[in-house]
Amino acid sequence: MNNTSTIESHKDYIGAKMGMWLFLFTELLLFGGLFLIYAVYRYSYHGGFQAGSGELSTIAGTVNTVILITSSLTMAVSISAIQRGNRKLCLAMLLATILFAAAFMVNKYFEWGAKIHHGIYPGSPELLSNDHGTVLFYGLYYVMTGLHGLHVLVGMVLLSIMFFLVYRGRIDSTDFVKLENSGLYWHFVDLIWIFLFPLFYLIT
Amino acid sequence: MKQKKEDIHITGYKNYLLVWLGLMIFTVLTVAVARIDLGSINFLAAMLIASFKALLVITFFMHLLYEQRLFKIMVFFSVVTLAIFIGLTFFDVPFR
Amino acid sequence: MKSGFYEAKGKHRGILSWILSTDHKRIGLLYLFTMLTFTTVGISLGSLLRLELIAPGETIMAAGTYNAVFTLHGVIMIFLFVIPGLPAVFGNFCMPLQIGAREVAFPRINLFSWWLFVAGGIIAVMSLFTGGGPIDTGWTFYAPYSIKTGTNVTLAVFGVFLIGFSSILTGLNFITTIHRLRAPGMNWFRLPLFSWSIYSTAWIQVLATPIIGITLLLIMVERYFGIGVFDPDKGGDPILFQHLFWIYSHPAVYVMVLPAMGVVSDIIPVFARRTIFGYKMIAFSSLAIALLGSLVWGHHMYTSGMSDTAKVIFSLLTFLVAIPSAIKVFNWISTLYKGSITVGTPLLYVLSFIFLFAIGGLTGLVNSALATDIHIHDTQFVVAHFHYTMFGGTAFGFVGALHFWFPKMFGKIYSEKIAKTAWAFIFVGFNTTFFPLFMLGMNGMPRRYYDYLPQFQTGNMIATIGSWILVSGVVLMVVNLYRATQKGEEAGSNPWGGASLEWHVPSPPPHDNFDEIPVVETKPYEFKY
Amino acid sequence: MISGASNIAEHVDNAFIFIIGISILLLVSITAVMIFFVFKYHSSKNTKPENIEGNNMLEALWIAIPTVLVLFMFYYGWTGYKVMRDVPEGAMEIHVKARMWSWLFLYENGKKNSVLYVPVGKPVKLLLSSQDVIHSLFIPAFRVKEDVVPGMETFVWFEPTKVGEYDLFCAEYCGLKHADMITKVVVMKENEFKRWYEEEEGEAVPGISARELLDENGCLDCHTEDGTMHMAPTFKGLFGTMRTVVTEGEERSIVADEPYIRKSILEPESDIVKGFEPLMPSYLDELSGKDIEIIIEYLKELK
Ligand code: HEA
Ligand code: HEA
Ligand code: CUA
Ligand SMILES: [Cu+2]
Repeated sequence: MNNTSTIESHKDYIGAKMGMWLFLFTELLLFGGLFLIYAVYRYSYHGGFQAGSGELSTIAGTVNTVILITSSLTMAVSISAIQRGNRKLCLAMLLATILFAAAFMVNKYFEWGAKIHHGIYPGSPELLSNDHGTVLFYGLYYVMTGLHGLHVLVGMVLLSIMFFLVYRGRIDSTDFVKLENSGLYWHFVDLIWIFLFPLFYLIT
Repeated sequence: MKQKKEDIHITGYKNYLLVWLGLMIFTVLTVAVARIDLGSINFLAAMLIASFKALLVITFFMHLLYEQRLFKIMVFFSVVTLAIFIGLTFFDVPFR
Repeated sequence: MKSGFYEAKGKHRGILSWILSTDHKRIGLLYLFTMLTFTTVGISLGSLLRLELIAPGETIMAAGTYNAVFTLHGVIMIFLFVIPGLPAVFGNFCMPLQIGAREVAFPRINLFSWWLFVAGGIIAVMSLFTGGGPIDTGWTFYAPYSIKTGTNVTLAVFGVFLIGFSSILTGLNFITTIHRLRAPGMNWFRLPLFSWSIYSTAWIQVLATPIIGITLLLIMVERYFGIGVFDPDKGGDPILFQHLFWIYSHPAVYVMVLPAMGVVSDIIPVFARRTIFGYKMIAFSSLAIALLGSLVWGHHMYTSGMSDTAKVIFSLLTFLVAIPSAIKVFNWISTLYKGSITVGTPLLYVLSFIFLFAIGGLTGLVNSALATDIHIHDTQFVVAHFHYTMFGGTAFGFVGALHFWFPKMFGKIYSEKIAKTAWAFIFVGFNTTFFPLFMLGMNGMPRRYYDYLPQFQTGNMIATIGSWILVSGVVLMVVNLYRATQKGEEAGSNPWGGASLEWHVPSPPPHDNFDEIPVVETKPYEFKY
Repeated sequence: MISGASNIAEHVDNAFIFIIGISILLLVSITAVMIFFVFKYHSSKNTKPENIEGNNMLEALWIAIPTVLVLFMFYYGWTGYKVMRDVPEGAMEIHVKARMWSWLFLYENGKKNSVLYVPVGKPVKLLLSSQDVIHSLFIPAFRVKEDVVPGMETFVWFEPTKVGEYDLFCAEYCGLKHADMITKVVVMKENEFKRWYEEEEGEAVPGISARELLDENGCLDCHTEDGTMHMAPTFKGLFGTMRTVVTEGEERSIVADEPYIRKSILEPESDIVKGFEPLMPSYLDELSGKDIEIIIEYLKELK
C-alpha cells in the first residue's frame, strides 16, 4: 500500500478509475434490484413469462445485441487508438459507437412502438386481460429495457462530449482517463443488455 | 503528472477483434440453444452463456485484467453482494 | 478576524464562497447547518407526536394529521439526519484531516452531493404543500398502501431518491479518498478508528443504497403507469416490496451507527490518555458489521407472511450480527482500564452512548428472537428500540462528536459547565421519554396509533413529560454552542491533547490543511504525557 | 407485561424471561464496570496511564461468550415460534376478512360477526385475508400477530386458556383510521359459545338490518350517514342526486340511481366520484343481490 508517488500529484488516474468502478457497482445494484424482482416473478409465474416472451421479436432482440456488442468493440478500439496517439482513428471509432447507440435506440423505438400499437403497455386494458404472469412480464419488460434505454441515451451524450474533447485535443495520448471512464460506462451498459437479452427474448 | 506510459497496458486491435468474435459466437449459441427445448437446462444455459460474455467484456473490454488486484477484489465483492441479496430472498418465495 | 479556512479565498465572496466551495471543511459545515435546519423540524414534529399522545382520544390533532406528522418525522430523522449525519458532517470535516490529505478524492462531486441533499430535502418538504397533501405512509412506504393513497407520495419519494443518490456519491468519494490519499506512512493500522468506521460505512452506502433507489423509482412508476410489480390486484407481491425496502434499510441502520461507534473509539482513548484496547478487533468488527448487516434484513418481516424457512435463517443471522457489536462494547470498556480519565463533555456523551446503545442493542436481541418478536413487532417496544439505537446511539454519538471537534471546527471552546448541564437534561429526558415505551409495547400498544385505550395512559403521560425535559436540554446545548462561536475563548490547536493528525493543525485548519503533507510514524493513540 | 391467556403465551413468555434476564444481567454488569473504571482510574487518582494494546485471551473470550449466549436466545425464540406454526388437527377454522378499517369474522356455519367469539380450551385457527391493503391481526393477551396481506392467505392459531374479553388490534399501519381498527376477542365457556353459535339470526328487517350490513361490511368506516365528507362521499342525501364522476380519466355527470349504486358496490373502481381516491374494494363476493337491494332501500330513506 504505497501510494506516495501519487499523493502530491494533482491528478490521480487510478483514483479516478476507482471512482468510476465504484459508481458502476451502484449501477449494478440498481439494476440488481430489478433482476431480483424479475427472478422472483419468473419463479412464481413461469407460464405467464413464457407466454409474454413468445410475443417479443427474437430478431429485434438479437439485432440489438449484435449492435451493442459491436459498439463495445468500437469503444474499446477508440481507447487503444488514443493511447497510441492515433486521434483520427479514435474519433472515427467514437463516432461509430455513437451511431451504433443511435441504431439501438431506433430499433428499440420500433419495438416498443409496435407493442404499444397493439395495445400492450402498462395498465392497458388489452394487457390486463391477460393472466398475472404476462402482466408482470410486460411491466418488467418496459421498466427494465426502459431504464437500460435511458442509460444508452446518457451514454450517447457522454460519448458526444468525449468526442468533442478528443477533437479539441483535451484528451490525448498522455491524459485519457476521461475517455477510459466513459468506456467503462459504455461497456457496463452493454453488460446489462447481455443479461436482459436472454431474460426477455429467449424464454422457452 | 502525465498518465505514465509504463503503468498502462495497451491492448492490440486484433485482440479486441478476437474478443468481439467470441461474443458474437456466444450470441449465436445462446439463440440456438434457446430453440431446442431442454427444460430447466435452457435457463441455466442462457445464464451461463451470458455470464461468460459478461466475463469477456469485464476482463478485456473493461481492462480489469490489467488493473490492480484491489479492483478485482472490489468487483468480486459487489457481485457477491448482489448474489446474496437475490439468494437470501429465495429462502422466502419458494418456501411459502 | 477570520482565520484558517474561514478566510476568503478564490473568486467568490460571501455566501457564494460557501455554497460553491469544494473545500471539504466548508462542505462539512454546510451539511451541519442544513442538517440543523431539517432536524429542528424533525424535533418539533416529534414533540407534537408526544403531545398528541399525552392522553387517549384526539388531543391536539386528528388521525390524518398524526399520520402525516409521524411519517415526516421519520423521513426527516432517518434520511436527513441520522443517515447522512456523521459521514457527511464529520466524515467530510475530519476524515481527510485524520488521514493526512488536503482534500477528498473528488471535491466537485462532494459539493454536488451536498446540492443533491439540499434539493432532496426541499423536494421532500415541498410534498407537504402540493398534490394530495402530506404523505401518510410511514417512513417505510409499504405497498400497496403507498401506491393507493391519494397523498403526495410521488414527490416525497423522489426527494428521498435524490438524498439517497447524494449518500452514494459521498460513499464513493470516501472510499476512493481513503484508498488513494492517505499520507505517507499512514498504513491501514495507523488509521484512526473513526476513519475506519467511515470506510466501512461508505461501502454500505455504495452497495445498499441503489436498492432503495430502484424501489422508490418503482413506487413512482407504479403510481403513474400501474405496471403491477407491487400491486396484488395485478399479481404483484407486497412482501417483495418489504424485502427490497429492508435490503437497504437494515444496512442503513449500520450506516447510522458505525460512524458513531468510530467516534466513541476515537474519544475514549483521548480522555483516558491511553491507547485503545484491541485496535484491530475494533477495526475489523466494523467491516464484519457492514458485511453481516447485509444478511439480516428479514428480521423486520417475521409477521409479514414470509416463509418459515426464511424466518429461521434470518433470525439466526441477526443474532450473529450482535457479536461484533458486543466486541466493540467490551473493548471500549477495557480501554478505560488503567487509564487516567478526565470526564469532559465529549466523554459524558460517549459513556451515555455505551449505556443507551447497550439497551437499544440488547432489546434488539428481543426483536431478533422469533417468538418474542411476534408479540412486540409493530408495537411501541420497537419504537423504543429504535429511539434507543438511533437517538441514544447515533444522535448521542453525533452530539459527542460535535463537542469533541467543535474547537477544531470553530476554533473556540464552549462552556463546559453549561454543556454538562445540558447533557444531564438530555440524558434524563431521553430515558424518561423512551423507557416507558418498552412497557407499553410489552403490554400490547401498537405503534402509529394517534389514539389508544385507557390502560396505556400512564406510560404515555410520563413519556410526554420526558420529551419536554429532553427538548429543553437540546435547546440549552444549542444555545451554549452558539454562544461559544460568538464569544468563546480561543481553543488552540489541541485542547484535548489528541494524538491523531487533525490535532496537529491549527484550529480552525488552514485552507489546504497541511503546509506539508505529514509523514506518519506512530499509531493514532500514542499520547505524550 | 399483560398476563397471557393462551397456550402460546407460556412459550413466548419463557423466551422473554430468558432473553431479557440475560440482557439485564449484561447491562447492569457492563454499566457497573464502566462507572467503576471511571472513578477508579480518574485522573485525580491515577496520573500515570498504562498502555495496554490488547489481550488475545480476553478478546477470544468475549467473542465466545456472546456467541454462545445468542445461540441460546435464538433457540428459545425458535422453539417458541414452532408452537405457533403447528396447528393441531381439528382446530376450529374461522375466516377473517380485514379491510380499511374493520374486521369481519366468518364462521363455518355462515355466521358473521365483527367481534371474535371463541370457546375456551379449544384450538382455533384464523384464516386471514385482506380486501385492500396490509393489516395485521394482533391479540396481545394471546401473544399472536400475523399480517393480513392482500392476494394471499395467512393464518394464526391459538387455544384460549382463560374466559374473558381481550383486545384485538390492527398492528400494521393501514391508513387514516388504523388506530380505530380495534375490536374484542370474547372467550366463552364452551356451552355458552355453543348457544351463541347455533342461535338463529333474526329475519332480515329492512332498515335495521341494512345498517347492520353497512356496519359489518365496513362501509361506515369511510361513508358517513350525517353528511360529513370523510374518505368517501357521505350516504346522506346521496340517492337520486347528480354526481360528477371520473370514468377512465374522463369526467362526466350521472344520476345516483339504482344501477349506479349497484355498480359502485360491485365495480367501485369504474366510476370514481370527483375529488376522491379509488380506495374501495369490490363487494362482489361479500354482498348478495338481496343484500344490495336492502342497502339501496335504506339509502333511499336516508335524506
Ligand atoms: C441505529 C440504528 C439501529 C441499530 C444500530 C440497530 C441494531 C439492531 N437492531 Fe434494530 N431497528 C432500527 C434501528 C437500529 N437497530 C430501526 C429504525 C428499526 C425499526 C424500523 C421500523 O420498523 O420503522 C429496528 C427494528 C429492529 C427489528 C425489527 C423489529 C420489528 O419490527 O419487529 C429487529 C429484529 O430483529 C432489530 C434488531 C436489531 C439488532 C439485533 C441490532 C444489533 O445490531 C444490536 C447489537 C448491539 C448489542 C447486542 C448491544 C451491545 C453489546 C453488548 C451490551 C454486549 C453483550 C451482547 C451480547 C451477549 C450479544 N431491529
Ligand atoms: C434519529 C432518529 C430519531 C430521533 C432523534 C427521534 C426523536 C424523537 N422522536 Fe421519533 N421516530 C423516528 C426517528 C427519530 N425520532 C422514526 C424513524 C420513527 C418512525 C416513524 C414511522 O413510524 O414511520 C419515529 C417515531 C416516533 C414516535 C412514534 C409514533 C407512533 O408510532 O405512533 C414518537 C412518539 O412518541 C416519536 C417521538 C420522538 C421524540 C419525542 C423525539 C425527540 O426526542 C425529539 C428531540 C430530538 C432530539 C433531541 C434530536 C437530537 C439530535 C440533536 C440535538 C443534534 C442536533 C443537530 C445538529 C447540531 C445538526 N418518534
Ligand atoms: Cu388495519 Cu392498521
Ligand atoms: Cu433491522
